[in-house]
Amino acid sequence: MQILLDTLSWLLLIGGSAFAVIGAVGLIRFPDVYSRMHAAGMTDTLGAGLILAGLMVQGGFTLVTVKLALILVFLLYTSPTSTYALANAAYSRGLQPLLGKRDTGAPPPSAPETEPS
Amino acid sequence: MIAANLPALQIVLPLIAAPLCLLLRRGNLAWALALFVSLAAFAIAVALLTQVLDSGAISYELGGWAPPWGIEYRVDVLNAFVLLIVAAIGAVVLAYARRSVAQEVPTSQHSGFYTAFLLCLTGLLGVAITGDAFNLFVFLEISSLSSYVLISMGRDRRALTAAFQYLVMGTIGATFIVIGIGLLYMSTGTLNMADLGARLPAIGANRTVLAAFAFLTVGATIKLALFPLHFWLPNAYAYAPSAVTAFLASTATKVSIYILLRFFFTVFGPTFEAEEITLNNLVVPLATIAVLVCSTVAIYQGNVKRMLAYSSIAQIGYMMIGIGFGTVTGLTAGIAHLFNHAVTKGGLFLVLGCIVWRIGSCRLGDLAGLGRRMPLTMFAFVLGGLSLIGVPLTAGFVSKWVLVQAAIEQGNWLVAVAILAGSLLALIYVWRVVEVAYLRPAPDSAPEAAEAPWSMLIPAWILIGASIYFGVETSLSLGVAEAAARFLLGGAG
Amino acid sequence: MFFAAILAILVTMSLALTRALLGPTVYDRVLAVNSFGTKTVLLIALLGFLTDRPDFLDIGLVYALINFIGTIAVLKLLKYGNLGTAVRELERNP
Amino acid sequence: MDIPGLFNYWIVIFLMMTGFYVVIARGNLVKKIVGLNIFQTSVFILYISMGKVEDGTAPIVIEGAKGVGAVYSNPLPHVLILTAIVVGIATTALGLALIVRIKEAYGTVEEDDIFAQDEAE
Amino acid sequence: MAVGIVRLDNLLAVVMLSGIYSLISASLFVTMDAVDVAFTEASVGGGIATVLMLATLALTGDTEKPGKGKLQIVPLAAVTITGALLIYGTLDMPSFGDPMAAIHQHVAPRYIEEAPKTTGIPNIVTSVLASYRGYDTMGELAVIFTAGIGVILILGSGRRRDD
Amino acid sequence: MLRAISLGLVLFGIWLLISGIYTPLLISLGAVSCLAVVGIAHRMDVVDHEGHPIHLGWRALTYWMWLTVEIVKANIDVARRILDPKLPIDPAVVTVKASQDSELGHVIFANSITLTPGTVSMRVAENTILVHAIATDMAEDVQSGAMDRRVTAMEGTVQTHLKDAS
Amino acid sequence: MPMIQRHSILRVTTKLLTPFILMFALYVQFHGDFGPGGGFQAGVIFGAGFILYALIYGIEAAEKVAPPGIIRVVMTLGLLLYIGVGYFGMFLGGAFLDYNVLRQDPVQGQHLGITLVELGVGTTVAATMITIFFSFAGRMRRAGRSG
Amino acid sequence: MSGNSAILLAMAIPLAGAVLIALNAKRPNLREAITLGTAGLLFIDVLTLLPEVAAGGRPSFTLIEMLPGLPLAFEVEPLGMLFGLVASGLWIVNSIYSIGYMRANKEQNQTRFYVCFAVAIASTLGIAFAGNMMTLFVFYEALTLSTYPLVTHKGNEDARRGGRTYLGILLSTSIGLQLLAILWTWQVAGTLDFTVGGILNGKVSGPVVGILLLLYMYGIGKAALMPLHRWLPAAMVAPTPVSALLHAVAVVKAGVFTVMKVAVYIFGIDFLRESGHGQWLAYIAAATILIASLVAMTKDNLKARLAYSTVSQLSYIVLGAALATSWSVIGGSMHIAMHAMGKITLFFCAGAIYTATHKTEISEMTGLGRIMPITFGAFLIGALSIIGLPPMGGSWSKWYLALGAAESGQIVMIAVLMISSLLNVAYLIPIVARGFFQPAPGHAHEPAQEPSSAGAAAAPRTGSAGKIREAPTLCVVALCLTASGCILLFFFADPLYRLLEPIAVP
Repeated sequence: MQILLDTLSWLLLIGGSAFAVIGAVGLIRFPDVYSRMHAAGMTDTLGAGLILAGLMVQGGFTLVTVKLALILVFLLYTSPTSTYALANAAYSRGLQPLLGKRDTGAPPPSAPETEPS
Repeated sequence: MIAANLPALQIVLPLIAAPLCLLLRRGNLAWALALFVSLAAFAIAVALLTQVLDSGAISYELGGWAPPWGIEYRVDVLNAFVLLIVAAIGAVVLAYARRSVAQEVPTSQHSGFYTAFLLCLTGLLGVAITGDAFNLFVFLEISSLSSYVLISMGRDRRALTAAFQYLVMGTIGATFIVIGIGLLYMSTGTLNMADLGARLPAIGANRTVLAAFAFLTVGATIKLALFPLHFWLPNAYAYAPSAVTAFLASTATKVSIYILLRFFFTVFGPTFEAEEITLNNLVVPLATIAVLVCSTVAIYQGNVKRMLAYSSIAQIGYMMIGIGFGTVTGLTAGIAHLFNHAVTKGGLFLVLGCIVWRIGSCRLGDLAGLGRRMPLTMFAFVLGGLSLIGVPLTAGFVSKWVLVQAAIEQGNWLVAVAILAGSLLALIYVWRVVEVAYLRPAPDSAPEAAEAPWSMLIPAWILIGASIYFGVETSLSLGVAEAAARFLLGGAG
Repeated sequence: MFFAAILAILVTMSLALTRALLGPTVYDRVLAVNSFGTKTVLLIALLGFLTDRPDFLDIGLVYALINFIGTIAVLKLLKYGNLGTAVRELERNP
Repeated sequence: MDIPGLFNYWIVIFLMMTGFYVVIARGNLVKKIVGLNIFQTSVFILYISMGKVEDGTAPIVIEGAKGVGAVYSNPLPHVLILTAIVVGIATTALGLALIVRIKEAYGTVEEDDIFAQDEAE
Repeated sequence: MAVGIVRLDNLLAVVMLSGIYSLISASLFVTMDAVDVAFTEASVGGGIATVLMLATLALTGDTEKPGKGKLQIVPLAAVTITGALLIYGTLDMPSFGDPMAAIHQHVAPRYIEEAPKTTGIPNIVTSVLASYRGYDTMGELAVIFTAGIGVILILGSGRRRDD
Repeated sequence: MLRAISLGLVLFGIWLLISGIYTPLLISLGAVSCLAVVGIAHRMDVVDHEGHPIHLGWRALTYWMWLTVEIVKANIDVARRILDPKLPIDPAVVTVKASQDSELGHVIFANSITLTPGTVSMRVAENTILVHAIATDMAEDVQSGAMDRRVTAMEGTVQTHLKDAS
Repeated sequence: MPMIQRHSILRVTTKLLTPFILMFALYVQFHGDFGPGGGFQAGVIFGAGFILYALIYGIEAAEKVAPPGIIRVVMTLGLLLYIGVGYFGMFLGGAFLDYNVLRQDPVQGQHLGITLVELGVGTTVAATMITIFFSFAGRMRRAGRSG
Repeated sequence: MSGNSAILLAMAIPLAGAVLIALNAKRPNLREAITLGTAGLLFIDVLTLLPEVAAGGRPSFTLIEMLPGLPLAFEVEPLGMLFGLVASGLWIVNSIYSIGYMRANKEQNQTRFYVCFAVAIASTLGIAFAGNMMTLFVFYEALTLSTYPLVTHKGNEDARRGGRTYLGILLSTSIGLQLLAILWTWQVAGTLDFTVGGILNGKVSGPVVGILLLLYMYGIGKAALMPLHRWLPAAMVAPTPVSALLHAVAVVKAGVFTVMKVAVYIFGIDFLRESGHGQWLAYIAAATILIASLVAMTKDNLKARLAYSTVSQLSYIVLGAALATSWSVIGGSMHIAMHAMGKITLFFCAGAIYTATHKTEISEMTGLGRIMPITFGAFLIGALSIIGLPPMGGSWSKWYLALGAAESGQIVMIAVLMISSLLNVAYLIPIVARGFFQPAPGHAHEPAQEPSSAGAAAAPRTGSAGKIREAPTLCVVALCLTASGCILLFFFADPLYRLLEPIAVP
C-alpha cells in the first residue's frame, strides 16, 4: 500500500515538475506578454496542482493535507484573477498583442486611459 | 515595590505615557502628561544615580529571567549619569516645548508630536540603561525613528530631506551595529554585555571579533556624527523644530557616544589591542580634525542653528579625543564634556528657539540689534557662548581643562594645541553672533521683538544657568565623570 | 524524490527570474514575479516535506496570499496610477 | 580554515554590499530605500545562517516519539531577526512617507535635483 | 538579480525585484530552519513593503533619472572595503551549520532545553520572543508604533482634513 | 443573515481542520475569531452571494471536475507547443459571448477561461469576454460555447435581484 | 458596441477571499505558540487582508469599515496591553514583564502572559499597517484631487 | 574687618554696584552717585587690607573649589596690594572724570558703560588678589570680556573693528598660549598656587623653561609685548575714560602685573635669573621700549601716541621682571603705580581736550595751552613723570630699574633706559610746547574741523559755540588730582618700596 502511494506521489510530483519546467521554458520562449501568460498559467495550474497533489498523497489524511488543499484552492482562485488583472491592465494601457495570421476582428485596445504612471 | 523596580520604571513610564499621549487628543493635555512623565523620569534618574553612587551597580532582570538568558538592565555610574543627562534635558525641553511647538507645529499634530517626543526619550533612556546588546539596538531604533519623525516636522521643506538623509545614514549606522552585535554573538553565544565582556578575552582578537569591533565602531561613529561621517547632522539640526533640535543636540549624539564607550570599555575591555590602535591612531586624529574643521566651517555659516550644529560636531570631537586617549583623565574629560556640552548646547538651542519664536528666523543678519530688544535672551546666548568657547567659570572650561591635561599627560602637544585652537575658533563664531546682536542696529523693517515668553525663557535659563553652575561647582560633573572613567577602565580590565 | 521536484522548481524559478530581469515590458516582469511567487509556495511545501517538518505549510499559504495582494497592487498601480480609490469608482470616471 | 563552509557568508556579504552600494551611490530616494531593504535583509540572512545547526530542525518542539533526540537550530537569532525585520519595515515605512512629502515639496525624488534646489534658495 | 536592482531605471521593476529578493531570502530562511522568520519576511518583505513602495511610486512616478547607471568610485570603494572587512571577519567564523560553534553552546541550549517546560509552549522562538526576550519585543512594538505615529505625522492620517 | 451564519460555520470548519490543537481554550478562541471575522466581513459588506456563493452547492463540484479535465487537456496542448522547436503558436484575440445572468457567473466563466492554459480573458464586459488565445483553434474552442453553457448551467436559476449596476 | 468594462472578477475574488484571509490571520495569531507565526505575522496578514479590501473597494469603503480614528486608538491599545501586562507582573510582585506571577502556576502564567502579549503585538501591528496604508492612500487621494 | 571678608568684598562691592547701576538705569544722577559711592567704598575696603599686608600678613580666602586641587582662591601679597590700591584708588578719580566726560559728550548707553566699568574693576581686583594662577586666569578673562563692550562702546564700524582686534588678540593669546602654559605648569608642578621662590623652580630645566616663559609672556597679551601690542592702539576707539583707566591702568597693568606675578611666583626670580632665559626676554622688552617710542613719535593722534607710549612703558615693567634682580623687580613693580598715575593724567588731559574742543590730532592743538592752562599744566606734570624726571614719581621706578640693570651687569639696558627717556621727551614735550608756546590758528575753534574718525556718535558741542573753555569741572578736578598724585608719589615712594621689599628679598 505504502509503495503504491509512494509511486503515485512520485508520478504526480514528476508530472508537476515537468509541467512547471515546461511552463517556465514557455515563459522564456514565447514572444509577448499575452502568450507568456499562457505558459505561466500552465505552471500555475497543472504544475502546482500536480505537485501539491503528490504531496497530499504523501501527507496522508492529516492536517498537512488539508493545508495543502487549501493552498491549492487558494492558488486556483488567485492565479486566474491575477492573470486576468495583468492581461486587463496591459491591454487597457494599450499594449498590442502579437497576433497570428488570422485577424479575428477583435476591438483594438483602447488608448491609454490615464496619464502614464 | 517602586524602589525595586526603578530601572524598569525609568523606561516604561515614558513608554506607557507615549500611547496615552496619543489618546489625549488635546495637545495641551498631551503636553502636560509628557511633562509630568519626564519630570518623573528625571526624579527616577536622580534616585538611580544616588543609589548607584551609594551602593554600586544595580542589576534588574526583566521578566524575571536571569541574564544572560533574559534581558538585564544594568545601571552603573556611567549610564546612571547618562540617564540623568537625558532625563534632565528631556524634562527641561518639554517644559519649554509648549509655546515653541504651538508655533511651529500644526495644532492637529500636537499630541502626535509629544508622543513621538516621549518615544524618543524612551528610546534614548532605553539605550542608556540596558545591559543587553540587542536590546540596545532596539531602543536605538525607537529613538532614531522618532527623531526622524521629529526632525521632519520642521517648517522648512529642507527638514524633510534632512530627516531622510538622517534616516538613511542612521539606518546604515544601526545596521552596522547589528552586524557587529551579530558577529559578537556568533563568537561568544551571548548578548549580555557584561557576559560578552567576560567571554571575549578568552576568545582573543580573532578576525571575527575584529570585524565586529570595526562594525560597531563605524556604526556608532555614524550615529554620533564623528567628523567624516557627520554630514547628516547640520541639516537635521538646522531645520528641525527648535525644541527638537535642543533635545536631540544635547542627548542623541551623547547617547551614541555612550554606546561607543560601552562597547569599547565594557564589552571589548580597555586592553583590547585593536581598540587601542584604533583609538590612538584613528579616533584621536579624526576627532582633532573634526574640532578644527567643523569649528572653521561653523564660522562661515549664515544660519545660527547650522552654526551651532557644526559646533556640535566639533564638540563631539572634543569628547572623542578624550575617549580616544583611553586614560582616566581622558575619559573623565570626555564624559564630563558630554555632560557639560549637553547642558550648554541644549541651553543655546533653547535660547535660539526663543529667538526663532520671536523673530521667526535664525539667520545671522536677522539677529541685528537683538541685544537691545531681547536682552535676557541674548545675554543667555552670550553666557552659553562663553561656555562653548570654554571661558573659565563656565562648564565648557572645566572639561576642556581636563581634556588638555589629558593631552599633555600623553605628551600629545599637537592635540593640546588643537583643542585650544578649537576654542579660539569657537570664540570667532560665537562672537560673530554677539557682535551682530549687540553692535549692529536693528533694521527699521525688523519685526517688533520683545522677550520670549517666560515659559520658554525660564527653561533656557535653567540650562544656561546650569552651564555656569557646573563651571563653578564641578564636584558633580567631574566627580561622577571620574568615577565613571575609573569604573570603565578598572571595572572591565 | 522531493529533491528532484525541488530541483525542478528551482530551475523554474531561475527561468522566471530571467524573464523578470529581461523584461522587456513591465507586464512581463509582473508576470514573472507572480509566477515566481507561485513557485515559491511550491518550494516551501516541498521543503517542508524534505526536512520532515511539513507542519509549516502556513508559510506557503501566506506566500500565496501576499503574492496575490502584491500583484493586484502592482496592476492597479500600472493601470490607474492610484491605489487608494475603489476600482469601481475609477472605472466610472477614468 | 574551512573555505567552503564559509561560502554562504560570502554570498550574503556580496548581496549585502550590493544593497549598500545602492544606498550610497544611487540618487533616487526610492531606490535608496530599496537598497536599504536589501542591505538589511542580507544582514538577516547572515544572522539566520549563523543560527543554523547541521541536521538541525526548526526550533519548534516535536511532540511525541518522533521528537526524541531531535536537534534544533538556534532559536535566538530567529528571535532577534524577527525584531530586526519589524524595525526594517518601520524604517521603510517612514522613509517612504518622507519621500512622498519630499516629492510634494520639491517635485522630484532625485537627490541631486533636490540639492540643486536647496542651493538655489 | 541584485545587480539588476542596481542597473534598472524602472523603479517599478526594482520594487518588484526587491519583492522577489524578499521571497528568495524567505525561502532561504526556511531551509535554514527559521520558519518564523521566513513567515515574517514573506509577509513583510513581499507584501507590506512592496505595497507601500508601490504606493510611494504612485505618488512620485516610477522612473529614475536616466544616465546614472555607471558605477561611482567612492561608494564602490566604501562598499568594497566594508565587504572585504566582512569577508575578513568570516575567516575566523565557524563553518556553516557547525553544531560546536560558540553560538550554540552558551545561551541557546538552555532555551531549547528549558523554554518549552517553563512556558508550556512548543514553539521556542515564540517563547523566547515573548517571554525571555519579551522586553525586546515590547521595544519592537514600540518601534512599529513609532512608525505608525510617524507616518501619521508626516503624511496626515487617512481622513481628509479640510485645510 | 443565513449567509453570515454559514460563512461563520465554514470558517470555523476550516479553523478546526487546520488547527490541529483541540484544547478548549483554542477552540473557543477559534470560535471568537470566526465570529469576529464574520462581524468584520459583514461590515465590509462582502457577505453576499458573490462573496459567499454557497447557493451554487453541488453543481460547483461537478463543474470543477469537468474543468479539471479541460485544464489537463489544455495543459498538455500548450506544453506541446512550447516544446515543439517550431513553436507553433498563432495568437488571436477573440470576443466570447457570456450568457450568464449574474456577475458571479461572468466571473466564474472568465476565470475558467484563464485557468485553462492557452486562453486568457482580458476584459469582461456586459455580455462578452475578450479572450486572448495562444492559437486560433483554441480560441475557436472557447467560442464554441461549451464552457459558457456549463457555467450557465451551474449558475442555475436566474437571480434577477442580484444584477450589479456597474 | 462600446465595451463597458467590468471589474467583477477582482471584486468577486476579493469578496471571497477577504474573510478567509482575516480568519487565517487570527489563526496565525493564536497558533503562534505551536507553529510558526505569532502576533506580528498575524498582524501583518490581517493588515494585508484589509489592504486588499481597500485596494479593490477603495479607501472610503475601507475607512467606513475601520475609521482611522478608531484604528489609531486600537493601535495604542495593543501597545498598552503589552506594557500593561508588564506592569501587572510588576504589581503582583515580580519584575517588569514577569509572567510567572500572573497565575498560581508559573507555566500557566507564562502561557497566559505570552498569549496576551502576542495579542497586543498583533493588534498594534495590524492597526499600524492599516494606518500606514491609509495615510499613503489618503495622500494619494489628495494628490489626485489637486493634480 | 577681617582681611578675608575684605578680599571678598573687594570683588563684591563693584559687582553689587554694577547691579545697582543696572537697576537705576533710568535715574542718571542716582546711578552716578552709586558709581562714586561704590568706588569710595571699594577704596576704603582695599585700604583696610593694607596694614596687615604691610605688616607681612597674607590675608587669604578660598571661594570654591572649581576643579579638584584648583580652587578659586585669593591671597593678598604686596604686589597685589599695590595693584589693588592703584586700581581702586584711580577708579574714584576716573569715576569723577567719567561723569563729566560722558555727560558732556552725551554718550549713548551710559548705563552699560558704568556697569561694565564696575565689572571690569571687580575683575581687576580679582586679578590683583588672586591666590593662584588659575584664579588669576579666570579674572584675566573676565576682564577682557567685560572691557569688550567698553571698547566697542560707540558701536560703529570702527569700534567694531577695534573691538575685534582687541578681543581677538587678548583672548587668543590667553587661551592659546597662556592657558597652555598654565596647564603645563600644573602638569609639571602639580600646583598653581603663587609661592614665593617660584613653583617651577627645580621642576623644569633647559629649553622647557624658555618655551614656558615664551608661552607666558606672549600669553599675557595684555602686557603688550611686541609684536602682540596691536590691540592696545586698536582699543583707543573707546571713550577716553576707558582708555584712561583701563588702558593706562587696569587692563595693561593687569598684564604686566601678571608678568610680574609669573616671574616672581611661578618661576621665581632666582630661578629665572639662573636659567638665563630672562636674557632674551629682556632684549624683547628693550626692543619694544625703543620701537614703540619711535612709533609713538610718528603718531599725530594724541590717543594713539599715548597708546604707543603705554606699550613702551609697559615693557619697562617686563624688563624689570626679565632682569630678575631684586632692584629691577621692585623698580618694575613700582613702575606699575608710577606709570599708572602719570599715564592716567595724560589720558585725562587728552579727554579733556577732546571734550572741550573736539580735537584729537596733536597738530591741531597749537595754542590750546593758553585757553586750557590747567589741563596742559597737568599734562606737563604727567609727561615729566613718564619721562622720569624728579620730582615726579616716575623717576623712582626708573632709578630702581637702572639699578637692577646695573646689578645684573646689563649695561646695554641702562643705555636703553636712557635713550628711551630721551625719546619720551621727544614725543611728549612738543605737545605741551605746542599748546603753550605756539599761537592758536584762527580757525581753531571751528567745530567742522573735527576729524570724521573721531566720535561720529559724539554730539556736537552745545552752548557757546566757537568759544573754547576748559573742560567740564569734574574732568578738570580729576586730572588735577592725578597730577598731584604724580608729585606725591615722588615724596612717598619709601612706603611703596617697603611694601614691595618682601617680594624681591625672599
